[in-house]
Amino acid sequence: MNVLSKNRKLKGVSGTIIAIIVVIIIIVAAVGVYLVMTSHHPTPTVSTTNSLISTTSSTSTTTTTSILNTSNPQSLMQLVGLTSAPSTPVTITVWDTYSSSENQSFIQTLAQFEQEFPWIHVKVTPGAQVGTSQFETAAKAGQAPIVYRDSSDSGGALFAAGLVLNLSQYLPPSITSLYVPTAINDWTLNGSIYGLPDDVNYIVMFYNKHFVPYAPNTTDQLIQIAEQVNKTYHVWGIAYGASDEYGYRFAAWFAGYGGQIFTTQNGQIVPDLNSSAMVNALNFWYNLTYNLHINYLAPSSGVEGQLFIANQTAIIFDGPWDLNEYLQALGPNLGAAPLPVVSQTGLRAEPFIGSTGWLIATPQASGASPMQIKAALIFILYVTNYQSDLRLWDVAHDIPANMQAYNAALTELKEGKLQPAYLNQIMEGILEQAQYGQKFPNIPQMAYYWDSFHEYASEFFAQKISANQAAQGMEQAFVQSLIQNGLMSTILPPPPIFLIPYIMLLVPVLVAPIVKIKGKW
Amino acid sequence: MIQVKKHKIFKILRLGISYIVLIIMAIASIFPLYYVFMTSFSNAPNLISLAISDLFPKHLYFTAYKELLTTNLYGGSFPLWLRNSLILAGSTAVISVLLALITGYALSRLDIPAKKTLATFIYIVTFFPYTATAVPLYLLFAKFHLLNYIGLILAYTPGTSIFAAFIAKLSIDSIPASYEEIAMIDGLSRFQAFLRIIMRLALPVVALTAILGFSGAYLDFALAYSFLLPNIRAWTATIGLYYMAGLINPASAPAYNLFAAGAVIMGIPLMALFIVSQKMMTRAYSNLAGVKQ
Amino acid sequence: MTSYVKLEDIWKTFEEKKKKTEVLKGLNLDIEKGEFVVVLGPSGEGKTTILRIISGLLRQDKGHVYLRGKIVDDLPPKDRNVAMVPQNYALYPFMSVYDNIAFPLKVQHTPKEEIRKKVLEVAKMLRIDNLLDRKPMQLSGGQMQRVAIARALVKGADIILMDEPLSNLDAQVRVMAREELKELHRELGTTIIYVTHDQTEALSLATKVAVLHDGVIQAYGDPMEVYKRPTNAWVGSFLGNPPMNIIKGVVDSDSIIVENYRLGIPKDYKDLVKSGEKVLVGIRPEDMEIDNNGVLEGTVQMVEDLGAYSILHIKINESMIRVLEKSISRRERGEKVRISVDVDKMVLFDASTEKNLLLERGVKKN
Amino acid sequence: MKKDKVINFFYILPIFVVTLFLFLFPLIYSLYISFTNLSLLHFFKYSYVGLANYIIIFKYGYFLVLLKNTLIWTIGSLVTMMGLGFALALILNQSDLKGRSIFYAILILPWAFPGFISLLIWQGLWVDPYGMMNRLILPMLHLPRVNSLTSTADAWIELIVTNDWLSFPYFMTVFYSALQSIPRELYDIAELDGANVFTKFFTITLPSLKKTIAFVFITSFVFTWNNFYPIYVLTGGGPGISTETFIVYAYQEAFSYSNFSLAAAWSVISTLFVIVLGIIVIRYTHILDSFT
Repeated sequence: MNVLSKNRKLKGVSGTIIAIIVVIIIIVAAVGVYLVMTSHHPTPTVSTTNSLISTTSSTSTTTTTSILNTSNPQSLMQLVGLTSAPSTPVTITVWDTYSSSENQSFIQTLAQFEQEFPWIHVKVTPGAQVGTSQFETAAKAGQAPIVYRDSSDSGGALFAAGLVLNLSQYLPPSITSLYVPTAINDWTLNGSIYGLPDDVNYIVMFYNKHFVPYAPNTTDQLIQIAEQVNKTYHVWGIAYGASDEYGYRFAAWFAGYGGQIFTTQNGQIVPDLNSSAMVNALNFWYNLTYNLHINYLAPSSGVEGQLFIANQTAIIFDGPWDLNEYLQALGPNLGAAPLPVVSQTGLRAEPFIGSTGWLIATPQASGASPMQIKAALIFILYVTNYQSDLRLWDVAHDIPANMQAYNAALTELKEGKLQPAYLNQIMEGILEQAQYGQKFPNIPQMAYYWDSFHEYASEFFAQKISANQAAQGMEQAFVQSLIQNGLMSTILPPPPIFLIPYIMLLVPVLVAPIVKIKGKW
Repeated sequence: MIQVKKHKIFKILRLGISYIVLIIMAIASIFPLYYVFMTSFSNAPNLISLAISDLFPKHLYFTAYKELLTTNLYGGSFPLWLRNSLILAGSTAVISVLLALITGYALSRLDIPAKKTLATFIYIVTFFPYTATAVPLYLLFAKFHLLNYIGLILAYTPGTSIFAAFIAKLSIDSIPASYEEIAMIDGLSRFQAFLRIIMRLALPVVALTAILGFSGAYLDFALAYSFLLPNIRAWTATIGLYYMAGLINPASAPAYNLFAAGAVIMGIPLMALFIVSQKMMTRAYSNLAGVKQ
Repeated sequence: MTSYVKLEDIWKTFEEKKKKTEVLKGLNLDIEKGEFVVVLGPSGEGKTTILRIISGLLRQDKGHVYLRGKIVDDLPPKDRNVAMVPQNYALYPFMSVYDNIAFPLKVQHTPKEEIRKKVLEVAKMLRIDNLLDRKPMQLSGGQMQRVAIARALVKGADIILMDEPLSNLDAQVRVMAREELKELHRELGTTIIYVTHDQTEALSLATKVAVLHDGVIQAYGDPMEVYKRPTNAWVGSFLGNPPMNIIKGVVDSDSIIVENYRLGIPKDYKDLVKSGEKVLVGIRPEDMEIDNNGVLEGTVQMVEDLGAYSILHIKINESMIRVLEKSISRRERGEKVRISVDVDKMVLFDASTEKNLLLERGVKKN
Repeated sequence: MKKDKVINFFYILPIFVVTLFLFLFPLIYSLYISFTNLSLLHFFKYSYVGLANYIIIFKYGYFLVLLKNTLIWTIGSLVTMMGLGFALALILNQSDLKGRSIFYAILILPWAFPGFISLLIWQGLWVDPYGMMNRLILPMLHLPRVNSLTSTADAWIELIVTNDWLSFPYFMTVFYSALQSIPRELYDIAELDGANVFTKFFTITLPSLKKTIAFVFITSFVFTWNNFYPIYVLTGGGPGISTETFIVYAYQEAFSYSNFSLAAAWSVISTLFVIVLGIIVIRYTHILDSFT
């Protein structure tokens, strides 16, 4: 019997070796085929599909004259260098990343647009996602949409990668006057504009008036109120999951302690997280959580919202996008106010003032023709003009980025026009926060801030490392990611030296199967 | 007498423990799903799992189900997407079965040069993770204009059918060759004999592959989203559900009650398929033990 | 008569994990229409392979297959219009008996009522018309065997291949099935090629028997003819139970010296052998008798009482022979007996080629 | 004779073509781009950079930490899942057990219900102190509370228990039907010789299932090794990166950093490990010999 099995084992060995050789041959052959296949650039293919159903149109409000009138079709066409509507209709593909409530307003804007520009046919794809790789992979295959709505920071990365059109080459510099400075500033990188904003978003402090008599203005007041709430109502003063954070909300406190995410060292943008500001900010929240027990370290912002709705916590930090849910739960008890001043430094906690807006993909990514680019320009100018932005504010309470719409909204609040009445005061608190905010950095380096912060902040709040170690670790991880992704130049050590220990590790793993065959396992 | 008594006690003990374990595991299986049902019957969009009071709700709301089944977004609606999902999953199941059984038949019956190397190669290649196949697959299918249902089915089938092919091989091994030979003599070609006789005799494996193929395609979100996004009427139930529940764009608080209601509706056909094929499927696996010692 | 089924110089080797086993080594077989040919041989010598080659399930390495006078090497099984009854009957468990029998006709899209008529006719003939709606699992071995045969007959194919169909039936059922088969063949007149390792089946059923050994047909002809005049020593010892005794002998003028006893030369071989020549002498146990003035003398080693007859194992000097006794034998172990031999029924084989001297040197008798 | 070989090859052709296009092409594509600098910055024009990505992995990457985590995750959940499934299969396989099909229908629920909602529910259940696990169940069993935000061990418990819940029905089904096909006579004879439950288990049940266990082990090992979804949803890599595995890291690298080449490098290394471990198990149990 053993003769048979020995020979079978030998055969077995040769079987696997043949298998490996066969696999390698196939890989080599296929790589050759692949290189041939992709030697020429992916040819862009224009996809034409049927039109979207058009819905009812609505009344258009009166237009006020300004240097650039983006509400009247004729002036819009002139802006993009068209004297009259072209004879043949033009189709543009649009990826719409509005939420279902924001879409109610977008449908009306779209209907009006198609009335005023019958020659532009808009193919809308709802349900697209903000700031993900979906747009990138589509671009790689040359099938990106011509118009895409994205957040300013991820738009910045796309622009730096050459996937997004530089609008400054197509529109006059005076275009910036149409928009709220912080918003258009968000969409500017090294002096060129790559997108037009349609709203501004940032976090504010929501509080439950039942527990909190007045909005705390400084962190000391915040602590005092939170302790008070704890004692009397036995609910959490604050619910802020600092450890689940990726640094979007924490950046406000970091700024409050005088920190800044980036600085320039001999002409190169470098991270600047390892500062006393970061250490103090981390310790501030550590103190509130572990020593004073007035902050609940929530595992996710969703849980914070649930506790706030269930009157289990007095204060949370969230954006206006969850406003409806809190209105429905708390009603008049809901209060909103800007983040407090950090008592230690006297500086205000400044949240990121981000913005979402419309950008146009480069012809290489979307295969768009020059005429389609012109139509796209008209489209994005139109959907970010006064009427559209104001409609977005009225329907979905998005904070307007269009200057005229922003002022109109402010006057509405002053005159207490919003229904129900207490909503006006809440909105005022929210809009007030717009003055105390920091620009949402839109340089490509920003993409690598989030995970670096999260890794070390979560370890710090798990009480595994000190604040100093966390700050240092964060910056080091940030620098490493930048180097890995070629955004920070440094000389890599010569490869062979430090590779040896790892190769030693790999050798036993690879040798094991052969050893096994020789001796009895 | 003592001997019999000891044996009896041991039997009672064994059965007792068995029932306790089964009951505990049964409760553990139902407990989380009970929450899904409770969330689907609430009108507030949050995910019920925190407050004990929600465990026994005072009032059941059908708002989530109503909204899910009635809203119409740009021509797309949940019933339409559910139908798309059933068609996609059904055809994926059929093609996975065909691919798995044909391969299993070839591995079991036909003598093919370097069969062992081929089988090892096919098996080992599936070790490659999804994270690495997602982008290349998208680019490949985009190049061949396959970003549609056909492409999706092609992308879903190999995973299931390669695993199922090996089980099919074992099951066909245990079927005597004379069954198909007789059919061939009676006037069927080898392929017809495979279709009408072997597929019928290897029904347990067919059932198993069908389930794996169906649920794989039915529940997928990532691949379907990247392929079907541009055409809202072609969406599958999972994409539609993620979009309606606001999970695609976290710009607004997600409507978890909608999400739970969608999951419940999607669960019904899946449960039905499981129960229908569960008996057949259990026999399929029995052939696994038939592997030659 | 032109040959109805012809196998011409068939070679077939099987390769199992790099081990080559040659099964058929240039086999030839020529079967006339309507014959009941039984291919007989020890198991594992390629009997089933022959059937699979005729049916087209297996392709021969070399040589040709002719059916009804035409070459069919390239025809797939479905176009050869043959029927087969496999050893394990292969009835589809998920179909009723009726559907099983009707399957070949359904496959050829014969109209429904014609199928019904044919199935009922065949079922009546094989007396299984009362089992038509049962499932194969509910049938006994004998019933399953008859359903398998019914399925083979319903197509009306005039060549039927049978692979040891009676082997897994118990004794009495097997005897009855054998008689039914013989009756069926007489009734239908189809050409049947029947494969078995059981000699009684071969001798009772066959109109022609083909003894297969070592990849070649050793003997082919009327069963009794082959039984009486085996082509060689192997065929002689293989056919017949208890087997023929083969003993070395030397020709001496008009007699043969066997174990230094003198036996007469059978008259058929009188002028074929030369004095002093070494030969192999084949004597069938039933051609010898215990009788006091018998020529041979030996001691009884063992007695097998089988009811109808008994077999005596007798040692004569160095060699052992078996002798048949009609009734229950009264001999005991160790008893000395004398044996008489019906010399003319003996068969002489060439010592080296083991071929029957009669066929090799004598005039061919047909 | 040759013609048959060609026809036979047509039977194996479909699976071969499918594997070539849908597994081999991505494998080669990833292998190829792991030697380039394809990322968001070098999107359309990317160049060959040799072993740079691999150097980065070994020099800067958390290679050893991720390897340790992946092994904990794979072996941790695999052993418990298969153990639980096997035990339940044994219990259900007892001939004198009543109500077997009802229990079976209930126990198969976690596998038969859409998984994406179950994970969200489990995320809620594990919230400390409000989730049901920490408020109701763990105190009831006198077990310490589990908080995946503050301790890695807790994070692993949370992940493995949830993964067990999702997958134990699959293993229960596999082993249940494998047990069914062991011929009853073996047990009857053993009983005659007076074998008690344990000897019957070790002498009959285990040996006849050895091959099944090996086949299921390899397939599930690879599936769990590549299964990043539960970790990604529940702990997002846990406190720091203490519960992050190769594939979770590669997923973040590819889909949040858009550094496709580095992600490809990580995937290639991870697959290398899996293939080596896979071949070792295949060699040891000769599982594939009986397959061909």
